[in-house]
Amino acid sequence: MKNNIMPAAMATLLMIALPAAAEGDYRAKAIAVIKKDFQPRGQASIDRLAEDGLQAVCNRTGNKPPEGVGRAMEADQLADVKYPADGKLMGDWKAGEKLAQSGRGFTWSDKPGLPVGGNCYNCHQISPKETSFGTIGPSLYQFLKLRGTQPDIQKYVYSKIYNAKAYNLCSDMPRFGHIGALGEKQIKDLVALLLDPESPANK
Amino acid sequence: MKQNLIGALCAIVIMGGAFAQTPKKPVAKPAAQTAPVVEAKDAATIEFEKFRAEMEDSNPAELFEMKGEEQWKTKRGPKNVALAESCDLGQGVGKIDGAYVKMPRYFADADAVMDAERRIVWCMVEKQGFKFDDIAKKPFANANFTPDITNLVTYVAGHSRNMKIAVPLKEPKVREAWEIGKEIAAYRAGPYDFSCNTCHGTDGKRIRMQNLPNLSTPAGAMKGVQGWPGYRMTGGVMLTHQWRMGDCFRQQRFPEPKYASDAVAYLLTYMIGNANGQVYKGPGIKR
Amino acid sequence: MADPMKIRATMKGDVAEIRILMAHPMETGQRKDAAGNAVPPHFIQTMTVEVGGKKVVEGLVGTSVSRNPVFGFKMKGAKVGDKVVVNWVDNKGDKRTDEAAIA
Amino acid sequence: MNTTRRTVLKSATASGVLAGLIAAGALRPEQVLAAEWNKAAFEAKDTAGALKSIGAGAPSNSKDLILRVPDIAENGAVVPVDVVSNIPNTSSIWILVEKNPQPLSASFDFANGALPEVSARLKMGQTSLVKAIAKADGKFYTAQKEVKVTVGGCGG
Repeated sequence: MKNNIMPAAMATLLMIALPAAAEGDYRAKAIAVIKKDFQPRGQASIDRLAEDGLQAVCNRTGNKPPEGVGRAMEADQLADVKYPADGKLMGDWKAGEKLAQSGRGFTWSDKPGLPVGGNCYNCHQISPKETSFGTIGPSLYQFLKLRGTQPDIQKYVYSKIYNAKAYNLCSDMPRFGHIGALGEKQIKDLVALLLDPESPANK
Repeated sequence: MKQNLIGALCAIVIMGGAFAQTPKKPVAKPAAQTAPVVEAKDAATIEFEKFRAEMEDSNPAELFEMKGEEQWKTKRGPKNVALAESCDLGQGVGKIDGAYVKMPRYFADADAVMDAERRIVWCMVEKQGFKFDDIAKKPFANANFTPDITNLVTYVAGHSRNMKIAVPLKEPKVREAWEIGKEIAAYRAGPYDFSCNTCHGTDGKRIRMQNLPNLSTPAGAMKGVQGWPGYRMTGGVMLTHQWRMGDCFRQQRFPEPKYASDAVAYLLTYMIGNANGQVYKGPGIKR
Repeated sequence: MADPMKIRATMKGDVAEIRILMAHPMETGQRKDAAGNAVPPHFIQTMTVEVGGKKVVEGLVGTSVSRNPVFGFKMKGAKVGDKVVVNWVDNKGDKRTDEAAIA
Repeated sequence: MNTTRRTVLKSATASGVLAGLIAAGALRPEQVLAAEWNKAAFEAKDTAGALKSIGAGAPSNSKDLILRVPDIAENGAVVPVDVVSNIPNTSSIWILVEKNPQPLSASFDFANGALPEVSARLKMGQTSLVKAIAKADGKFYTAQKEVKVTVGGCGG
């Protein structure tokens, strides 16, 4: 891995570009402590501690990047989305529901390997049959009714799951496609979970 | 790692793009979701709370307290010394009443800010002659094993029952630990871009059925402090606050924080410090 | 050797409340360890509670009682200072006896 | 019968004595078994089998037998259960979890001033009826209530 917590060049750019955080001193100390006090375990290697560019911007701006920076970086994230070659964005909602239930993957106690769970119910309400759902993200129940009429909704949902940061740079939601956690099939199945009229999410 | 490469490249490109040129046209954002968010305190939570008092009243944690008391008072280790006659938790050698709620604090003899568990480990190493690496090898309980340190922490915590949290945040070293801890809590990294605050930085959120305390508020921080060390019903094991910090990082998809390290002590300083003034009920029972 | 029980016995009016915590894994025999091997059953099977020298409760216990069991009982006719003796025996023949006085 | 059992337990600790009593016809073998762990009842795979093994074929519902359990268990590994019998002369209480692989969880005999009530904590593999059975004057009574076991989250 690149041992430095943040690539030096980028750090410099950020220093110039963004107003220095008021407590930047403690942030620097925190990064030094993090660097010193973590050890690899299972698949969770030390390089995970390094901020990528997006994380660095969100971390330095309290998740509120200046408008221009945010928009530009969002556009870049959107440009990174790879859509299926066959042009079909909807898969099997049943497979999607199963995937949505699973929160497994990427922790030091998980077996390495892809794809991982969709983690959806950890944060979202989807099917009314699943009463154990989180509220970190918005409810997605009745998604088709509430959102289905928007143009290019399939493309929106596909890209949002692929890279949520394309729409909100410092969103809490992981970039499932971008980091390779979910593949094309899995994302299609999740799109179907939200947009298939037969999906329990729309019942 | 793919993520780091793309991220770093894209950030550099963007910095150029964002400041050398006019920002690109913003992407249209679809309207915000309108479906109602279910209230944090649902029927299930209320149902759990009905049995809470009874569960806390007869808590298997007491079994570990008993064991910890015996271990605290017994001469042990290569130096054959009892912690009761050698270990200063900040209230004087061997004094444990109220010690737990006044940590983390700065200990000049160790020149470090230490939470209760870190301090007891320090005593076991410095006073009793145990090897740190041996303790750190298996620091937390599993189905077949409970480390001595867990019993000891539980015993010490039991002697702060119904006392107010009083982390000495006015001490400059403790204050600095709090500030660094705050930054650690906000630090996003890893494959999922999570920080502690992703789950624990906002009021009224849940993961699945579980309420997520906002650790930046006094009430939320207290929820994160209350009940630790705790008897975990899942697996029936006694686990400490240090363990809980590590498990958060696990779920954050981070690597593991080193046992009894600055990182954990500072994070605990932030969290417990935010809970100052509130009443600690002693070792608890957890889901 | 088995770890000690924690027994708490207190008078509430004319009723003695007895709370017992036992340290025991209560393995069902259906759990697998990290290596995938079945963990053999290991659980308390019988228990008795004696107060003032008389047996007041006799219990039979199965694998579905939780790990580190907790039991609560009540009785009349006891008084402060009476000795409470609890014992258990598990399926491997391990046993434990502990006592406390009613407070 | 319970009195007999206790007397036996107190006075006859050596198995040889028990064997002698059986041989002499003073005790039926099942009474001796009952004094020990009731293997047949605890290893029964369904509630009917367990009830049969304890001799409680068709217990009648009783509102005087109070079973207090949560509607939803916070954790299936530790479900608090309180049973209180207001049925006069209750001598024994059994607790069963219908859908557990072995439904019978525990049984208790009360004597010498013990009130016929008990609190315990049980494991439940899934949502299930929890049943309490009480025996009073040789008759069996029952009460039951469903406990939902939910999917776990993480943390704590």
